[in-house]
Amino acid sequence: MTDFLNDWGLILITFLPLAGALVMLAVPKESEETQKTIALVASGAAFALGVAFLVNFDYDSAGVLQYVVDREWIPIINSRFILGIDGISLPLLALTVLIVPLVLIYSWNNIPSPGNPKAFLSLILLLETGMIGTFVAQDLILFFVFFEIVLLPMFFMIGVWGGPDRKYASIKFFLYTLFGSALMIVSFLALFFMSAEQTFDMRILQDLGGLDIARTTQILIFGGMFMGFGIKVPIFPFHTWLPDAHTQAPTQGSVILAAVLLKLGTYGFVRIALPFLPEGAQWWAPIIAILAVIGIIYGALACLAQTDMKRLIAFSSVAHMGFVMLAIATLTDFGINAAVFGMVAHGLITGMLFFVAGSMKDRYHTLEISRLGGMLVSAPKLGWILGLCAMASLGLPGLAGFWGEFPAILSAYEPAPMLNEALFRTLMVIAALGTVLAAGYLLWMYQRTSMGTPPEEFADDPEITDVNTAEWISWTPMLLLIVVLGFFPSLIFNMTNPAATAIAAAATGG
Amino acid sequence: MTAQLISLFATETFEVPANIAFSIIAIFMVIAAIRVVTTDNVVHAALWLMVVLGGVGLNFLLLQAEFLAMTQFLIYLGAIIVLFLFGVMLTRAPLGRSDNLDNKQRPIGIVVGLLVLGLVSYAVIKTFGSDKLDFSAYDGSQAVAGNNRTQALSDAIFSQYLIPFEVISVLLLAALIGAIVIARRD
Amino acid sequence: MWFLTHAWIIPALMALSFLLILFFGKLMPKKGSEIGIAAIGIAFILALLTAGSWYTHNNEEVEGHGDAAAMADVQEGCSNEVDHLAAEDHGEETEDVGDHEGEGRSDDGGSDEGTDDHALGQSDSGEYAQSDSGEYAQSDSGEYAAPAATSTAVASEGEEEHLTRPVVRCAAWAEIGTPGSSLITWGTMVDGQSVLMLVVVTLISLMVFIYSSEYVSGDRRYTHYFAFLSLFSASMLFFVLAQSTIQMIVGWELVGVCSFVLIGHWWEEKPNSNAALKAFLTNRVGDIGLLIGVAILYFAAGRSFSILDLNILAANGGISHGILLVASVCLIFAVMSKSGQFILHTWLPDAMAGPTPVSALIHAATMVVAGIYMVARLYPVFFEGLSIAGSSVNFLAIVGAVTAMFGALLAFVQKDIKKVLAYSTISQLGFMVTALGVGAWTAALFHLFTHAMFKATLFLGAGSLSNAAHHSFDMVNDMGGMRKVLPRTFWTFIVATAALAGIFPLSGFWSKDEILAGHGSLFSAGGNGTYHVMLVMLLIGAFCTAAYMTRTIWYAFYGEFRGHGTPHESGSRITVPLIILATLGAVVGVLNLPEKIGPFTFPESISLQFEHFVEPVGAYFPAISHAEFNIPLAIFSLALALSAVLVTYLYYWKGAFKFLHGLSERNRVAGLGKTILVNKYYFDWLYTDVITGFVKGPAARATNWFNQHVLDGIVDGTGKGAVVAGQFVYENIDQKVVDGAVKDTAIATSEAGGVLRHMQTGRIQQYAALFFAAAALLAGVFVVAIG
Amino acid sequence: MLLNQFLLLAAILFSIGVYGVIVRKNGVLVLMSVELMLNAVNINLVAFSTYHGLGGQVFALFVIAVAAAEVGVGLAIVLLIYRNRRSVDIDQLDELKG
Repeated sequence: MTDFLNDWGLILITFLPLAGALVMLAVPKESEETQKTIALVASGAAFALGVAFLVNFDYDSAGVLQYVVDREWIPIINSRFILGIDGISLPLLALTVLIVPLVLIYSWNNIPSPGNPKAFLSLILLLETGMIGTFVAQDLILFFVFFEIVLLPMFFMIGVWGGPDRKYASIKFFLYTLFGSALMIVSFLALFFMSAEQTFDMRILQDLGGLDIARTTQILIFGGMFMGFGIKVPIFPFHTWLPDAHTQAPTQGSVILAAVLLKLGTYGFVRIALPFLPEGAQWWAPIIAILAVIGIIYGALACLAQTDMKRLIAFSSVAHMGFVMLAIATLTDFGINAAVFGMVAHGLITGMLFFVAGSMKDRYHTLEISRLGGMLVSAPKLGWILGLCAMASLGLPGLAGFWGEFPAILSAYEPAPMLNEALFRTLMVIAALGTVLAAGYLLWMYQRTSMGTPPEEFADDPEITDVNTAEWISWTPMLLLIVVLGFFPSLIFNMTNPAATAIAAAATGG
Repeated sequence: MTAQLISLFATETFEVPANIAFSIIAIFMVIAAIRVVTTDNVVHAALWLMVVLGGVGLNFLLLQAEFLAMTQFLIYLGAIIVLFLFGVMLTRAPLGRSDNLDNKQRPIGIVVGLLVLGLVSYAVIKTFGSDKLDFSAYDGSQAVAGNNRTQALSDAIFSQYLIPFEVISVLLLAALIGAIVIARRD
Repeated sequence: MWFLTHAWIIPALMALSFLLILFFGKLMPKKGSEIGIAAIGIAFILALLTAGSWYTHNNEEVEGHGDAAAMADVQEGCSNEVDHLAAEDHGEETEDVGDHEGEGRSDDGGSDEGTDDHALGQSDSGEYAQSDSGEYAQSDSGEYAAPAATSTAVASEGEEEHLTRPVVRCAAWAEIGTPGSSLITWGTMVDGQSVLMLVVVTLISLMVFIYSSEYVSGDRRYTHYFAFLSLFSASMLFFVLAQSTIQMIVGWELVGVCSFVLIGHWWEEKPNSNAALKAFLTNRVGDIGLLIGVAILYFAAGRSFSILDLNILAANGGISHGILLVASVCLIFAVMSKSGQFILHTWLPDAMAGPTPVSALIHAATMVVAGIYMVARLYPVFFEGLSIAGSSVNFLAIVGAVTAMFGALLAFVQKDIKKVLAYSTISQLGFMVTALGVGAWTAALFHLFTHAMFKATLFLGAGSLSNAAHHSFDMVNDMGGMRKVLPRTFWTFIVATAALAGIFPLSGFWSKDEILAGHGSLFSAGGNGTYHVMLVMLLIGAFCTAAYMTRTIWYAFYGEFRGHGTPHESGSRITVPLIILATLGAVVGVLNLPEKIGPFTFPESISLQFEHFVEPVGAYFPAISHAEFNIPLAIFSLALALSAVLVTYLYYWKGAFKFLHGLSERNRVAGLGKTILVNKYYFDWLYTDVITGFVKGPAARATNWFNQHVLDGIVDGTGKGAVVAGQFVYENIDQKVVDGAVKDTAIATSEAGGVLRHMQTGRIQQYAALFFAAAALLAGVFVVAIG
Repeated sequence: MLLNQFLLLAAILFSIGVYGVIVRKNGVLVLMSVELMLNAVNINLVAFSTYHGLGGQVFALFVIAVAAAEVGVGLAIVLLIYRNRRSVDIDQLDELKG
């Protein structure tokens, strides 16, 4: 088993979904059941492999890459086909292979208009390959390729299966992120040419740690990456694509977008920007931290002004990713641990919130908060699930959100030695204020949608039913994880800690 | 005969006559080429083209590529020109003079043509300056092919360049079928 | 001992009960309430057994001496400081006693155990470097030596001081950073304080569970109600057993969310859900203080969340005074919100929108004392940070005293019986906070203990009243004359009221008096400072307490019945808990009888049992000075309470005096003759019109107005302002400026495309021309560049 | 003989070919201009082959073959255009206009 995983595991888990998508192309469009089964089997197999990785992973040496695959790829630019996972990649990989099958189960009876499951499901599988690939790639060019693969399916998912404003939203999403990618690839090339080794191998680059790159150059290169990753995160003020994309995307798209796609940006910071360019990171860290905290407060204030539930949840992502970025900007082991935990927690929680919002949209045909109400009466279980997710999202201890938020705040009290302590402590206090606002908007939303009595237009609506089987199957694992991670955070911290310590050491060593 | 010819070409004494021959051929070719693109008679254009192609063949001879020269004469002068003439006939092109063979882009064409010419000339002159022709590369092949360049060429085609050759064959076949399919009257 | 090391079973049991009720409750014959009652019953028995085994443990003779021996029951890895102590102790055993100069000469011979304390006190950095990591020795070895010296000094005073031996068990929760640098643990820290809370929480919970099974029967969310009651108990127990501050945060917020759910139990009505939101959000504001305070302490203690670490370091000067001050002020903000202290108390009266048993359990007896408990738990931080000893004013004491006084004033103007009790709770919590603020640690916890009993009785009694009065809590309009129809409720209410007012010899008297005595040397010796201002404020508070409770009794139980229908006594599941709690509220005062009252001395076996049981002695607790029982003060406060009752009694019951006044007007001689008698009624007039009138009129109304308009207004205004600001930011900055920039870029691109599309003519030859020209130009650039 | 004289001749032929391609309207004439360009290339290939061995000649041969194919297909297309439109004027073919 270990040998098999060593040799083939990562290649299989990356390309199984793609293979599934190809098989689906060969099956005629009409046999929808077969299509769905193939998609589920492919992503299920990836999930099984993910579980095998979780079981076989050597947690004691989570700081070093494991299951490394290293093949020749594009020799002319010295780019190799390198895959590998460590403690930072593994939780995100696991999150991805978990979310996608759940989304597929949710889609079983729930293909958004205008239908065509064949195209829809194969796009999701293509997306999965892109996401997994990004998390396991250990070569910059390979990373970039996977990073960009993700864009296309998401563009089509929003543009074809989205809401009324889908064209605007999808184009905005595509252009905005592509703009960032352009700067990012320039930075990658600069890194290639500037470093002594002339390599894209991330292992070597991490070992080098920007040793041979001048400080000003590092700052410039980091700036390019900051745009590329920062837009994806998104950091204030580059977030405006997010609410539109989320609001217009179909439920499945929103869930994947919130759960995994946003993490590509933060993952990039942790995996690439920080350790490769320590001095650049140190120069940029205060700026990132300030923007992150602005994002926290700003996102929360914006949430308070929203009238559409999905848009509110989207803005809350801005605030939550602000906590993650603040933690990253401290450049400490504590902060990076918190950031990775925050990514996983945010993926689960906001993913769930979007699931629930999607299901509400199916039932109420609107997400206008002022029109909703009394969901605890008409669909009590859905209402309780929304309540649990809202509580988790506002960082309630005992649920997963807390372990992303509190350590993030904590880490800002004592940032890396070369950073300005007073600044970060001020930011810590402001960020803590953000938790109050978070409670405010989430509970405000919850009170207006779920408490009270149902408004007249929905009072006897037969379409408003409680949670159905497919929803239960796809939601239960996420809900369980939200609770379990809340009480056993070491499940994640055990994986991330050695790797995060190594990255923090690299980011502050230069 | 061939051996004599080669030895003749190989000598330094051949330089001057060869240069004179080249000059004459070149002048003819340029004039003919200009006529190809300026004449207002389609059939004449085809005939001027024959002159150019022939000149190219002669140039090949000057460059000691006799097999290519023969090929040039046979295929271009023989086959392709005939094909063109057939094309002219089949499209009922006016056999005499006609006024509207050119469009309104003549100034642009002249500018672009001169631009390309100037650029290439500049690059070529700057790069190769007054490099003499040097047939030593041929000599390397001669050792294998017993002083026979045609044989060497065929050896090269069927050994080192076999795969491109096969691909070209397939291309020709495809072109053949394609031409039939396109031109066939259903 | 088994119970002390396995205390985690108690919260786990309640959590299990929560899950069982949640998933299977609806299938059970009694809709899940039986699971809850059974679970809390077992938990209560376990808590009692734990208390018993703590009593034994606490009285055991200890092998060995000093702090290291006292900490022998602390599991390794739960506290860095204790581990250091143990290592130190162990190291000493193999070290020559005389070798204190750090020469490093080691002797494998016998150790002299008798000098361990001494050695600990005098150990210098050289020795530390030997037994500990270098970092530790560098940071605080010098300061560290001081505290141990304190305990040595105590021990050497002659009588052998009995050190408290907390039982700590923990498990790793998460590890962050390089191995060993920061371990986040969760576990149980069992000592007198947590055992006390275990008993209080399980006892009140048990009573409330039983009471609720009748009180909310027929409710449509009966099952959910019991599920969340169970979850609340679990969270509260989790909180009180907390071994690390981060575990405290978890428990703290979990009880908050249970409070949210239960206040909003009838969320169909908007006011209820508003109240729930207000409670949660106000608490969230205070939580900022908690989060920041914990963060500061975490780093100050060298990356440790362990409560023992924090306490040992704070008590021994291992953390600088400035940091402790900042941390304690932050934490006091958390106390303000959770324990309803001025200025964050406004949520508590509103929280009465929840079911009455919930108010009794959460908003009177247990959750709201979490703040008190937290301060008591981390007492060295506050004691050192606020310099409680030897001063006459500090932030904690001011907050408590102001709350105690103004909270009590507010209770006068309430018509709703539950709101009276709510303000009363605020005021009493203020007493506890003040007690902690002036250094009367045991008094605070003792008052917490007694208050839980009688205040729960009062709330449950109010519930019983409203059961009779058609679910109304309006005592002015819907009650009256209830003493005849609800005798059991009436008598328990009277007893609890007397206890609350501090009437001798009920429990409230003892606990309140201990607090008052703790304020320092106004009448006698003892105490930690001279907190005279606070003492006066508390006395005013105590006076008002007695008065408003008497008023409440008048409205609820006397006069004519003003409601409609026929009121009836509640069933036994309501009255039995009432009787049990009232009895306890009456008698638990004897648990902490003073050593001597004037000439009379209580035997040691019955005096100060509570203090001995609860208050820690040792390195993890500051050396506080205990006040003695203060006879003049006790008599004064008792007189004050009785006079308050009297004044109120005269005002309400004796309104008939007015016709006598009229009589004297008709008869001038009689009137003149009565003048001297009337003098007696000058007091009456003074009390009734001036003092009581002023207190219950303008002062209370002004306070109420201030409360409702200014304080509440700020909260509301902040919320509204945030929405307006959000709207403004969203509309003007986000949509126009930030998003506008993006849109303009797109428009510019589109315009450029509109211009460029004319180039696409479809004519191949133009393309060819363009292509060649462009290629030539580009190649030209290339050539020139290379050339 | 200089290398450059061949290269310059080729350059002149090529430029003339470019001119023809841009200016000529008749499809057949455009194809002829293309032939001019191809032959210019051939001269280059052969001239350079004196330096680098026979590869240049081989490719010149291939170019001849490809040119034959191209002319065949090209004329067929022109024929088809003629059949559909009764004209071989290329500048009337602007269906690709955007």
